[in-house]
Amino acid sequence: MDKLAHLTPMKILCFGVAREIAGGSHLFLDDVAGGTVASLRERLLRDYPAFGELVSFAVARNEEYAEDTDIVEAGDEVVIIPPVAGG
Amino acid sequence: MDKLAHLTPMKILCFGVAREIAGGSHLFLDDVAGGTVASLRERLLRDYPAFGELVSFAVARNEEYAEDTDIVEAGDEVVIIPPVAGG
Amino acid sequence: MLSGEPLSLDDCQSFVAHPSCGGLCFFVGTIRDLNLGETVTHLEFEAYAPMAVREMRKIAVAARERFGLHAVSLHHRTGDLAIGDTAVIVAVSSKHRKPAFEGCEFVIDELKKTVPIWKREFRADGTHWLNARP
Amino acid sequence: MLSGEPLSLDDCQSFVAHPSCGGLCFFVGTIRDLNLGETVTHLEFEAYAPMAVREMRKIAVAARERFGLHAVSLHHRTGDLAIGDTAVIVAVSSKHRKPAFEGCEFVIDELKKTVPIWKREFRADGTHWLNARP
Repeated sequence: MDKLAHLTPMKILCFGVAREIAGGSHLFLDDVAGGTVASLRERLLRDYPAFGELVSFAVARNEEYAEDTDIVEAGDEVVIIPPVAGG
Repeated sequence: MDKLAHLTPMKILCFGVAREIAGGSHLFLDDVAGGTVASLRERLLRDYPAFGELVSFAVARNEEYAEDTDIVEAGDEVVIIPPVAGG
Repeated sequence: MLSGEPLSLDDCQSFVAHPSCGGLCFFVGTIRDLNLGETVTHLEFEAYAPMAVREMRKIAVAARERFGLHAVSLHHRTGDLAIGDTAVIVAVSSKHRKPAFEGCEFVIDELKKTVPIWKREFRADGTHWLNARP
Repeated sequence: MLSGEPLSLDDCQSFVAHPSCGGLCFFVGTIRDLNLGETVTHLEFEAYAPMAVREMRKIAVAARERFGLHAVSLHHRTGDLAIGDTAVIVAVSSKHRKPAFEGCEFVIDELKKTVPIWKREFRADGTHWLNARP
């Protein structure tokens, strides 16, 4: 685990209602790399309580749905996936 | 019941394999008007035994499927309906 | 509808589409190159036209009522068809998708049971009226 | 496939049709004028494009394997859509009709569960991201 990556804020992409909550197409969270997806979700809910008002949201890591136990690595593409509504 | 109609041979339309069995687009059966569809079926099997080799066949009377107990009237449009195969 | 001319999926879509409908389901039945392991060269559809149209209309009405559909379109070809040609198009529209699927499947299932249309297959070993003999 | 341009049913048919297939099933999802009793003026679809395409491909592969389909085509619009516009087209082809219906319904059901596409409804009372809030 790279100490510097750990400290660098991580860019998290936001779509749909997440973009509205974040106030733009992405947000930054620090202290995220090296931790679990579950802890990222907690950080997000603490810094942006409006995410708690959604029905649910998932997290994608490198274009795949992530499990809560997955580790977020520096350099990952991390995306907040609010409830989908295609079709 | 019109005695004359009873004696006039009835024209019965034939489609698909029935046309092949009849050797044309129709056949004539006499002594049919005034009787039931069941008796028409019996007559048909007696005069054209090849109909007995089919999986089944229905009879239509005036563009509707007929029941065995229906009475065939003179002037009805009667059609032999071999197993259908649309689609 | 029975038609001696090629069937158009776009025409069927235009007929059933409506602003209140969110789901359209289509079934397209085409001529396969193989049936029961035998190579088919082409097919001929024969219909008892007036009764076929009546039976098709009955099925469309029954499907609309049973599944609460907005519209149903049912087009069947007659005459000579080649491999890959479209024999039948069913199109249905509905507010939601579940009844659209169910209604569309109901229509094609019923058509194959009751509509007086017959299919003659031309193969290397001769011609056969489908479903006729055991 | 994701597209900012209108979707074509004919293109989808051409893609899935094959001489060995007797049954093609299509689902077309269109924009309804009413949702939950509210009048909708238009909609906007936003997608996380690279992941949406991956998820769509996964669904198509899963449907082919699970239902023994010949081919699956899955096209979804992005951008602004008006009432009546086509949002999604699913097309599948199969030897027989039953798996075609089942496979087509499976694809649209799965799309609505997993593909990262979001729908924003514009109504008289403002805009709403669908499914987002209780």
